[in-house]
Amino acid sequence: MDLNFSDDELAFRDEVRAFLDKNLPAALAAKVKGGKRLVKEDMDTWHAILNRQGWLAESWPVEFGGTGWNAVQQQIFEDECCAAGAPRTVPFGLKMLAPVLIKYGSEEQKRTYLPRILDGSDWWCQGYSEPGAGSDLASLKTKAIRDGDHYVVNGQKTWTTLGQYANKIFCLVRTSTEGKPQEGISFLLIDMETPGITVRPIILLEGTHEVNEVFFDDVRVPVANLVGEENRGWTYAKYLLTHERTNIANVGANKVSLAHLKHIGQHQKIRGRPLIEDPLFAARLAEIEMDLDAMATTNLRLLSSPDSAANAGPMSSMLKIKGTEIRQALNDLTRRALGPYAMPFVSEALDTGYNEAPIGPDYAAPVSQEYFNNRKISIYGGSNEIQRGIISKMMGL
Amino acid sequence: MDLNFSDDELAFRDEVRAFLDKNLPAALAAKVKGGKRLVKEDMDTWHAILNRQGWLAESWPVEFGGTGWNAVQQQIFEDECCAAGAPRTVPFGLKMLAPVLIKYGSEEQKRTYLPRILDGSDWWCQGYSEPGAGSDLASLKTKAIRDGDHYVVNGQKTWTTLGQYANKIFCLVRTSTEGKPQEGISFLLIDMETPGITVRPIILLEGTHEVNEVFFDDVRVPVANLVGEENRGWTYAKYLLTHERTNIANVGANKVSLAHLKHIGQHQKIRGRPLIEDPLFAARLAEIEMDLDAMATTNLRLLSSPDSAANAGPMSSMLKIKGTEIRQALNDLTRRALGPYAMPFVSEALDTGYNEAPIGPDYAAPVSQEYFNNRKISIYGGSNEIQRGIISKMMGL
Amino acid sequence: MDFNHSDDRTMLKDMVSRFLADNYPLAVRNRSAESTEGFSRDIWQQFAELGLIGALFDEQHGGFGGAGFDISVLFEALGRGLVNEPFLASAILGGGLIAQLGNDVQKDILTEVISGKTLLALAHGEPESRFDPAQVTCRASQTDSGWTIDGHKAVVLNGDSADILVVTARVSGGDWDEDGISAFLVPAGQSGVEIRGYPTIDGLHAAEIHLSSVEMGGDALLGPIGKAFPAIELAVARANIALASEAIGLMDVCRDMTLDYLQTRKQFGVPIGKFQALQHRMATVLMEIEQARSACINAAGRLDLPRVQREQAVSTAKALAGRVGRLVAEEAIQMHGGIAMTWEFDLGHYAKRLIMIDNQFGDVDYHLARFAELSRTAA
Amino acid sequence: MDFNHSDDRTMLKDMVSRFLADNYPLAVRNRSAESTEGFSRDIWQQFAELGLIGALFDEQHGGFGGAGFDISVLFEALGRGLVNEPFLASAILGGGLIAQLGNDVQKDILTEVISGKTLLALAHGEPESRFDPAQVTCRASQTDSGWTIDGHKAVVLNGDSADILVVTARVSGGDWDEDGISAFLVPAGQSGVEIRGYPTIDGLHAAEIHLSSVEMGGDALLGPIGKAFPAIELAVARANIALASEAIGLMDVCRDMTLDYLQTRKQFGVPIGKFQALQHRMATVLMEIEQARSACINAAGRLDLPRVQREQAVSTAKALAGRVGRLVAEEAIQMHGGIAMTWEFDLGHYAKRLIMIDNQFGDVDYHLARFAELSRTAA
Repeated sequence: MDLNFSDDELAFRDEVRAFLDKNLPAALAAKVKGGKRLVKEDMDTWHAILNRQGWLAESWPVEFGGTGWNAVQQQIFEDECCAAGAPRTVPFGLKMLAPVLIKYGSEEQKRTYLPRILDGSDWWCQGYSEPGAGSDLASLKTKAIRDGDHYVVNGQKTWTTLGQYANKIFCLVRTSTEGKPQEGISFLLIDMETPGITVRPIILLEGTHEVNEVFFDDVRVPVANLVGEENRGWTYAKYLLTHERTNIANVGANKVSLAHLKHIGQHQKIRGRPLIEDPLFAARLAEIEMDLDAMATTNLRLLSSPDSAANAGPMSSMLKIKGTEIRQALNDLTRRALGPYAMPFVSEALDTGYNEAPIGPDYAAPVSQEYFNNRKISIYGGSNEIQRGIISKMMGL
Repeated sequence: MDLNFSDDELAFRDEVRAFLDKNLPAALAAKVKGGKRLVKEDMDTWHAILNRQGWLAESWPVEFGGTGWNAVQQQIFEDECCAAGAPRTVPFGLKMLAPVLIKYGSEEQKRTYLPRILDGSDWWCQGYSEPGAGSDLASLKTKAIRDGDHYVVNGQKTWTTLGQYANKIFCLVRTSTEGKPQEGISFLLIDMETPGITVRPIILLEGTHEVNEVFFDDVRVPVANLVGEENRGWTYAKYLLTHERTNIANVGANKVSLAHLKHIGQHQKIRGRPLIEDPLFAARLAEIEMDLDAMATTNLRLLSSPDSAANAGPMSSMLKIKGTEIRQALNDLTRRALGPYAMPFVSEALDTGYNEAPIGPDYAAPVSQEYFNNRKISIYGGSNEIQRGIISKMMGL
Repeated sequence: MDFNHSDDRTMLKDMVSRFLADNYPLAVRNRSAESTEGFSRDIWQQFAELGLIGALFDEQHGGFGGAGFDISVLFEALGRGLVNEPFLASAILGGGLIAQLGNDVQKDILTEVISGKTLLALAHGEPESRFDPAQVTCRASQTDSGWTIDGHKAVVLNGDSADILVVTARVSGGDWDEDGISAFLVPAGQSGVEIRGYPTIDGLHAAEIHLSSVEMGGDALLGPIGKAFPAIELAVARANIALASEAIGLMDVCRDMTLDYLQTRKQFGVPIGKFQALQHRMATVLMEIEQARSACINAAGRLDLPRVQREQAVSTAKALAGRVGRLVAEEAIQMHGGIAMTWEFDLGHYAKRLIMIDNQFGDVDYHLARFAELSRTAA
Repeated sequence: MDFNHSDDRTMLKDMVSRFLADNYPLAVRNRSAESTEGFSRDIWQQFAELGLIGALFDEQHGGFGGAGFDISVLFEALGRGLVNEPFLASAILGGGLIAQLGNDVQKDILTEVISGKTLLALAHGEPESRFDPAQVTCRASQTDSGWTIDGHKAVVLNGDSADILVVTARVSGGDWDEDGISAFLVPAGQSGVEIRGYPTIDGLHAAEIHLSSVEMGGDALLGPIGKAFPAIELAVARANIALASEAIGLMDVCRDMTLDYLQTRKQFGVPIGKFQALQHRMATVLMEIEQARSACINAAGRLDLPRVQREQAVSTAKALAGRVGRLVAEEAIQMHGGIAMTWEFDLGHYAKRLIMIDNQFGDVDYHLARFAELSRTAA
């Protein structure tokens, strides 16, 4: 047992730091750290920088252009990126579709799509959820009916994050209604420019546009765009859900949030003394900090455990639940730290180019929005209730 | 809306206080307040005093020797008794069996048993739970088979509180195995001196003897001891569970516990200053005190609500859950208040006649035992899980 | 003891509920929240005509209510309707201070307030005062002709719509002294008053107000010099009863919407309300709301008791509103899932207001600490 | 980074587990808990022969371990076995102080400690010191021939079995000063030492110790005069790692027993583990135990880091042990229902020990406040 980074790991960390220091644009880091809204260009910029370095596809095998890093290295990279204020890479192509293609895609699909993910030619989004199929994904209704060399797709997807920027969508569609609901699902790759696709924005409760509805009306998709076998899409989707564990706990981002909250606690005052010295606030903060410190170890412990592959499902579930709980606790305590200044909400203040003085302290503007926006993290990607169900199955209940 | 006691209610309270002042033996009150173990004689003494005054059967109608008090009066009486350090009356005859007899018993049963409850001739205990029938009471297996003028009872009851003192037991027994499990249950009154009954003590985790197992081996019970109709016992048992709401929240006792905890908080020290001034302890205490203050009003509000009869089930459930949560929170914070002195446990120190100096502060001896003992209150009388189920049914879920 | 509302209050409640059901759909409310002032002047006038502003003042001041239970009954109904008109700013806070401290001439303003013609706001909080009602660094200095006021007032509720600001300022003492605080009537258009209004995340409006050498006559002062603190504390107490009651209304709506959703939304072939884990959590939600409601009743009923008892009850009501409000808002969103995250679905708007109530006039931790301090005072 | 234990520690763990499985049934443990000393001398001797006491000391002091992970591996296994022999009192606390402060002659005692022949106890806590390691009011005054010690030591773990007491006393400074505390070796039979032993609710033994003009020679002093505090703090840190690790072992047992019960106990015709409300709560139990385990690993691994990092990790481990321990104990009892409330059923004995760990060397709130204070020191 050794909690210290090895010399190799330390060297790797220094290399990452040096890279970030040199290549992460200061203006972009400032935006991220200031809680400003990122636009597509911001995300594209960082994507290209990482790609140039060969560090874009952390978790892919080297043969496909990935880094070949192990779990600890990936975690170091994510932590350092977060600490430096790098934007998170958009995961749909890199972390969600790619592992599925690498394991189940045809040679042709790998050759076609993986390079286009890396060079930014394709922006993928995810077509899983439907209005009637949220936690119960297997009940999805979007249909794909074979017609010669094409599938004809009809139906509706929802909660499609950043779909407004995407030119491609990977979808779970129903190709059969026989057997268990899981058994008739297929995994299709669809070009968003195909006629019959409509994207409609969904505005979130705090006013942001992150997610969309995607409507399919007689959309013709070449059969060559089927991943793996027909009616086996559920297997691929499940692989994807359990495969992606690195960073599911968001340790790096949570550490940054904690540091930011401490900064706020030092600047907010109670009777002239820093809020962080208030015993109740200090205890709430300590509680979260302790939990996060333990979480960082839980995360690495589970990721590097020899039986991690076997227990991938429940492990992801634990990391996801605890990671979201910590993040939401941080968001809540940050909201409380602001006192009355949590209320003002000038949406434009979160856009680049807003030049007026901030209302209240400069860190106040994004706080409440983030609190409300992050209620989503315990809902999406399999709600925390679904995750608890997975854990309890693993326990034999 | 008026939160103040009316003049009549104030006069009643004063009358209760005067009575307690004059009639509650000081030594007995000291025992109760000091957390000492009560023996049968203590309980008998107080029972007799209340009976002399005509205040023993708070919730019975006047015609049977009850007080005829309304809900607010009963609550005032309970609160004052708690505050004065009176022992709680043993509920099995007074509050559990009696309402069932009054509603469903034969004239003969009422005439025979109610006076004997009042004058202390009978000490009743309850024969509901069985080793295989806890939360799922309807699955009970103790059988009563008709044989002429008798039922022949075979089986086992458990968790029989204070059964070691009882000369009578009221039991739910299975008289039929047809239909739903609830449908074949009957309500029987059994003399503990009947041949074939064995009482075996169950020692609780902290070493006390409160509960017992009761074994029935070909016990012959006269058919006249059947309450109501054969196979309708489930109805009577449910009536009993939902009927008794006064004091289910234990507001009076919780107030006394809170006051005692404050007393401890004033005497325990952190760096020479009273623990009660420690901001974290003070906040935990405030949280409980606030909840209890709200609870006192929730209790009276629900008890005196005009639609209380209709909602008796879910209301009892709410009062029971919240009352036990508050009590357990008090027990836990009291345990924590003691610091290392929560550990010493000299069981004899809780008995009258123990003459050695206390270990640590004089209030320390019963604290941990009470914490552990009171884990039972969220389990018995329908676990808090069962109560949440009742509430969710009421909400239409 | 009697836990039924008087007939008058029951009528008031029913009237408001009916009016809101007929005239105040959420879409209209959300549109008015996005307007320049963040509420509807037209609706405000109708509220005034219905007597709702008058219900918050006693007869002596031209109203027909003003007691704790008047506040709680009205604000619970306003909460159910997610009303964003300036009852709190104009009637409870601004009006409350004038009613307590004003002389006869000053009190004449209240008639206009009750009729809805004049709007008030209380410019009391400051950038660093957080929830402390005694922290006033804004300064008022006596001049030959009256007063000069300087300072920065923060997050002044409806400060951008008020005709008259009730501004608190320190005339003596240190930054956190209760003694030495005065309140002044300052017309919003007075020279030296700079008002920057903005929307809040929960659909209200507030303002940062800078006062630079604002010259006021002697008649601007409310009450005896430097002695405004007790009146401020009482106005804040009434505001907290209003907010806690509003929270109850919001919680009831969130609970009902969630129960409805649990009964109709199906996943895995059954209504999600059949899942025991959700059932048990909803039982907790139900119970805790009843606890918060009881705390509100206690605070409203103890408003006229001696200070420590009053303030402990107020802190209890507000702390429970904060704790239970967060539980209810978060559980309601979580149990709804994605749909609750959208602007188009009503729940989120209720949830936002419910959470933000905790950031007004003291959050859970503030009131826990304050309650404990008051306990020690009492002991 | 490497999260696997070394082969030596894995062997140690397996050996202890096997020994306990074969020789330490709960019924035997409970009987020894009721004996005069509250543990078995015979078993203690066997533990010594297995090298378990030596595992808590480094080679320099005649052991073959003593690192953070040695403590955590051993105490986790002892927790699983609900062992009540005096590892903490004699090896970690008493032995730990001698190893840190003792001169060569004094350190000779450790050989006897490791062989199980001599028992130590740390007489440090006092009736009003609660969890504060610097609060020492017991006095030691220098005399011609050595020292005179007076005072009352409270809840001294295994103080009634020790051959030698390590007594802390103040030689200078105020009641809460870190400076001015010394530790002394006092034979239990020394004149003026009055020991009142008693059982604890969780099956251990402790003692109140009164020292009245206890005369000791100069060779009783451990280390430089008045400078014992850093050693005491480190001994307490090691004790807290031991306790937190013991708690992990206890939690694992409680969880496994509960899972087993949920799978076998039927109510309403199905195993109660099929009820979703219980499933979700068990998922929380499982997760939180993993968090507590991580905190223990962190504390064990950071034992040799600079003070603030070390102590923050220790406070984290102990706070999580306290918080999660309570969750696990209470949920395990609740999910078992009545059966868990009985003496005859094993669970309650584990639960009692698990809860009481929170009352030793700092409860959750103590460690939260301390962690926060250390954070400020570090900033």
